Amino acid sequence: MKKLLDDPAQAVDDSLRGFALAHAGEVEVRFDPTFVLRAGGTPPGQVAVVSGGGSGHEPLHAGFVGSGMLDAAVPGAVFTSPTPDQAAAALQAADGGAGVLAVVKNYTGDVLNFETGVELVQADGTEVVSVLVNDDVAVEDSLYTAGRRGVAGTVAVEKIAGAAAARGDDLATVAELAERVVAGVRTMGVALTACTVPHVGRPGFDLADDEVEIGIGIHGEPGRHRVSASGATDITRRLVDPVVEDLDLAEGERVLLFVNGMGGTPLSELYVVYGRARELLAERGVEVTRSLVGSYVTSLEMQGASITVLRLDDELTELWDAPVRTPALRW
Amino acid sequence: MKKLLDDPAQAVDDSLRGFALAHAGEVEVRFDPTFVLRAGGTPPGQVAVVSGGGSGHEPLHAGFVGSGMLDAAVPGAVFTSPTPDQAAAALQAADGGAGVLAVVKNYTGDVLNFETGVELVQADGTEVVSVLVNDDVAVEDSLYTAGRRGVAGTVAVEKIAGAAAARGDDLATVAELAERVVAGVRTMGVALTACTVPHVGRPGFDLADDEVEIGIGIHGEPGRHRVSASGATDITRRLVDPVVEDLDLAEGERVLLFVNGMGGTPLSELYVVYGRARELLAERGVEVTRSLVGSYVTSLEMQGASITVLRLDDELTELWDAPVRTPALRW
Amino acid sequence: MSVLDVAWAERWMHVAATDVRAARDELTELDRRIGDGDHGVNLDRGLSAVVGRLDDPAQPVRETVGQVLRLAATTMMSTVGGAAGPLYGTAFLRASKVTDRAELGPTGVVALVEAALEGIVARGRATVGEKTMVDAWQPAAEAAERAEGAEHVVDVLRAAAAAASAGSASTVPLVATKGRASYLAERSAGTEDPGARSSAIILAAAVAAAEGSGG
Amino acid sequence: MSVLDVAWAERWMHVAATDVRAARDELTELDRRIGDGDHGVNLDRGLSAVVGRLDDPAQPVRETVGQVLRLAATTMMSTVGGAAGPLYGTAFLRASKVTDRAELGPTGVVALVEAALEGIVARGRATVGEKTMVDAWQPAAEAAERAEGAEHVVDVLRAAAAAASAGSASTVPLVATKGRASYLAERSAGTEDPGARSSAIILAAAVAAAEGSGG
Ligand SMILES: Nc1ncnc2c1ncn2[C@@H]1O[C@H](COP(=O)(O)OP(=O)(O)O)[C@@H](O)[C@H]1O
Ligand SMILES: Nc1ncnc2c1ncn2[C@@H]1O[C@H](COP(=O)(O)OP(=O)(O)O)[C@@H](O)[C@H]1O
Ligand SMILES: [Mg+2]
Ligand SMILES: [Mg+2]
Ligand SMILES: [Mg+2]
Ligand SMILES: [Mg+2]
Repeated sequence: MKKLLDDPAQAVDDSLRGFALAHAGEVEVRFDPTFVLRAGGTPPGQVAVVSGGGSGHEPLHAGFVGSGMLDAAVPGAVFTSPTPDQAAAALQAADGGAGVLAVVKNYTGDVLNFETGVELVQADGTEVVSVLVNDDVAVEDSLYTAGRRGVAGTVAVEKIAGAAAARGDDLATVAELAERVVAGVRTMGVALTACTVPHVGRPGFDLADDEVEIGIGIHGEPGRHRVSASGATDITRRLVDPVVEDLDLAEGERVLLFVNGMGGTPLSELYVVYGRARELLAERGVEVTRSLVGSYVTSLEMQGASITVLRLDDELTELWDAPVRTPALRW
Repeated sequence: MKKLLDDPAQAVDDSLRGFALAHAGEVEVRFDPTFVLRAGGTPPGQVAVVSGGGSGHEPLHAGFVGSGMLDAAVPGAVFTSPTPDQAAAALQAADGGAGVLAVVKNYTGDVLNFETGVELVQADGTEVVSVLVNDDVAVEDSLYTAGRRGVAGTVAVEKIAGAAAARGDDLATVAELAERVVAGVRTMGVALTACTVPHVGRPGFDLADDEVEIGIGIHGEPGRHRVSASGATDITRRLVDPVVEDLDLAEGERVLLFVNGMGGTPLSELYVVYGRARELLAERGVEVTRSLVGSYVTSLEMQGASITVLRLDDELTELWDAPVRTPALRW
Repeated sequence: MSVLDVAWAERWMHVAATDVRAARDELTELDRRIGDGDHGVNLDRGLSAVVGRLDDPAQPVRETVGQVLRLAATTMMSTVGGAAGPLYGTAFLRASKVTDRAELGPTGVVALVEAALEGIVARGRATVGEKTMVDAWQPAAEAAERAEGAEHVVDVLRAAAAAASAGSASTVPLVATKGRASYLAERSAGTEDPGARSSAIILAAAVAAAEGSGG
Repeated sequence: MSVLDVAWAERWMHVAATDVRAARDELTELDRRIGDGDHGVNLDRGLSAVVGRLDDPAQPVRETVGQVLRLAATTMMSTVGGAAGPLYGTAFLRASKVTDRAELGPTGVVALVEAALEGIVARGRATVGEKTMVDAWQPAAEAAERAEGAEHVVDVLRAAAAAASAGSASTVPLVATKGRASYLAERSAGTEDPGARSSAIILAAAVAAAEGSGG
């Protein structure tokens, strides 16, 4: 394992310290417990949007703290949900008096820790509504799993909730919009290689040179099945088809198409996948009216990508287009 | 080799087609010969800034086409300089009547092909001034090499030249500012792994599990020496020291600090390196007043990073801060 | 000796920390196979922190078993993270509430294990057979109840620990339906559940801590 | 036969394309060691394009050797890329200017090789010993001059090709001071220069094309 790190146990803090220095105008990093706050805090009277989860998915979530998106982010150890006291501290610090929306990816760890953190601050009188993101169609939503995971679709939830908060919506409205995004967003991912958690020191799974893992999560955990490595056209179809089918997209619908890199895949390949996905959506008469291509929800240095489709309406489009100024996303 | 590509020979075009669709509002991609043009072209009467080089360094250069930076970019095959006819077509298409600045990275291939391309359009009456970027301190600038290479510092040259052009400077002034950036910018890089050119199918060099390559270029070519893999603190020092010494930075000087990822290194590690570099610069009394952290000049999926330092004055700072709206850089 | 005291509880945490450290790579490997590979590291970090606080002279002296377990609960809650953090945290918090005494006899030990199980179930909403730590704690609680009449309190612990170990082993063929391993569906079969395994290790540590005291 | 005709020139390009295709991996490996690994692929792409145009019935029929070489020059210029693209492009362009005849005798062949060398030097400003294609072309030009009085024109080509091959081999121990290999400094020694090697292959193809015609 070669990484640009010193002590693996300190890697998250070391990285956050550099992050704070590089983006001093936008964010503030607090320690003991660790969380990232928007510089200057949430504007008074504005609903705060807070998220968090294990580290190793950068820029998610800390990179989306700033104006028009997240007011605070709670980073755990690498691929490990943050603890309830971290969540509680961030929720409390972010509250601008209008309540807090907690955006939680649907992993048992994230759910349990946030749940506990929310109980703590609610006891202190902070109003919190939680929304669970569960966009990963790789997990069949049945009695037999912990439910679909929250993956790249989280970016859309955070962007749109943040925009709603910024335009002055109240907590119930922000939460309702976040739920609308959750209802309309689906993702499917593929891994070409595994990634190595610093303190583990070896890859999270073993993948042969001629295999790819379809339905990969974002925590170095194995996916649902392996297929022999094929070209971008074939792989893209294996990602787009289940997403479109799960969303039950009809001809003429408008969507956001988001091709996300897992960290180690070159941008040029993401654009190849994006181009193929556009063709597949066009074949079904689905209109791509908004796009995002880049490595926004990563699994350390894993090679791979995911495809996210969000059903758009006028309001969601307007909120997606609203100004955002964060370290990782700005327009 | 596993990549999200179809036919390697078509990969650059496939990627550009996806890129064009994803950023239809900002860029336009032309084929036969291939180049990328700012949507709507250069505003009439404004100096055009054009750059190019081998592909595989995305988002460089095409990702920087838009307002406030490049007016056109010329992508070659992967790690292969584009041809003179491509360069000529881009220079001609970008010319808004006020002449063109060609930003050329100092590689024999880029220099010879652009030189030939410039000869072609000058014969047709287009005014072109070329600036050679040669910021890589890994190459000793002596009689015994092709001269220092142009690497990540190119981003600063393109940003500042583009801002000068956007505020209405004439060609001589834009070129003078670009030369000022070239004179004040230095870079040093490290690779942890090699990368694989699609049509070659195997890594560009062989690096043991406990070695890193210091002074790496951005074309999968080996660097100047290998050292055993160590922590971020040690490696950062090996990058910062030669840069600072070559620039002869004095106490109290202000700089832009740019930590660039080679493609396969997680953002979190880049922030660790950034934090270490800040400490080293602070020790020397150098003040970091502007920062950039991210994978902007890559070598496909190579793991590694480079550190770029640019000496700033008030004018360069103002031009760095000027608005930019491109697929890869915007503020 | 038929009671377990505060010193035992503190020894328990020390032995648990040592044993989890020793089993760290094994737990990592189990979690790497059917999860995300962090269970060993997370638990090691958490139990080291517990020991650190127990050894910290600035911390108030513990006068009941419950005080030891409450310190363990809050420390694990704020240092373990992941799914196991709140699960173990809640388990020890519940256990601390039924053990606020200087000494525990057999009935007290049964109550401790039952409360821990209830905490895990309350938080995680899993039942036996879902390939989680419940598969270790539920047989442990049942075995403890059956052994409640034992002469030596350590026999209650021994029964619980043995059942936890067997329960953990029984997770090998199971297909997970809760937690991260559930994403693997059929592929989760064939590997022991890391949380069940660490539960068995922690209960075995309770026995060792009692034996060390001649209890 | 003591002249080379247009058919020879076209055959030359065909044989060169075939031989470079066959040597593609060898050139890739040389360039991978001291450059960026693209020389084989670039040249293969360029010469395939040349052959594609020569075989294209829509292209005007070539009536002089120079017309064949001009087509090769412009095609390579717009399809090879990298350092080798403009170098080979300029070489063939210069060579085309001195061969605008239907047939070449020994003097014409000498002029062709000399002009190619001049083109490479004009573009790349390298001299012998810098570990570039000049190390193949300069000895080739010198050997061609020496052989100018030969009875058979193919002997002039043979002399040039043999000298290019020896010249390319002579680059092995050299430390590069031009081109991408120069960044490696001392580490560039020990590997044959890929551009010199491809130059030797292309000149050998000229011989084979002439022999094929009995020339
Ligand atoms: N709902 C649940 N109820 C009980 N135990 C659970 C539940 N979900 C997960 N676990 C336990 O947690 C263990 C994994 O813990 P850990 O690796 O720390 O968390 P994470 O899955 O967040 O990485 C599993 O092996 C399992 O025993
Ligand atoms: N200045 C120069 N003069 C002559 N030949 C050169 C010069 N620079 C490079 N070359 C030749 O070009 C070859 C490399 O070509 P190629 O791999 O296509 O270009 P690049 O270095 O751009 O990848 C070298 O092996 C060398 O023979
Ligand atoms: Mg985890
Ligand atoms: Mg090249
Ligand atoms: Mg785990
Ligand atoms: Mg090359």
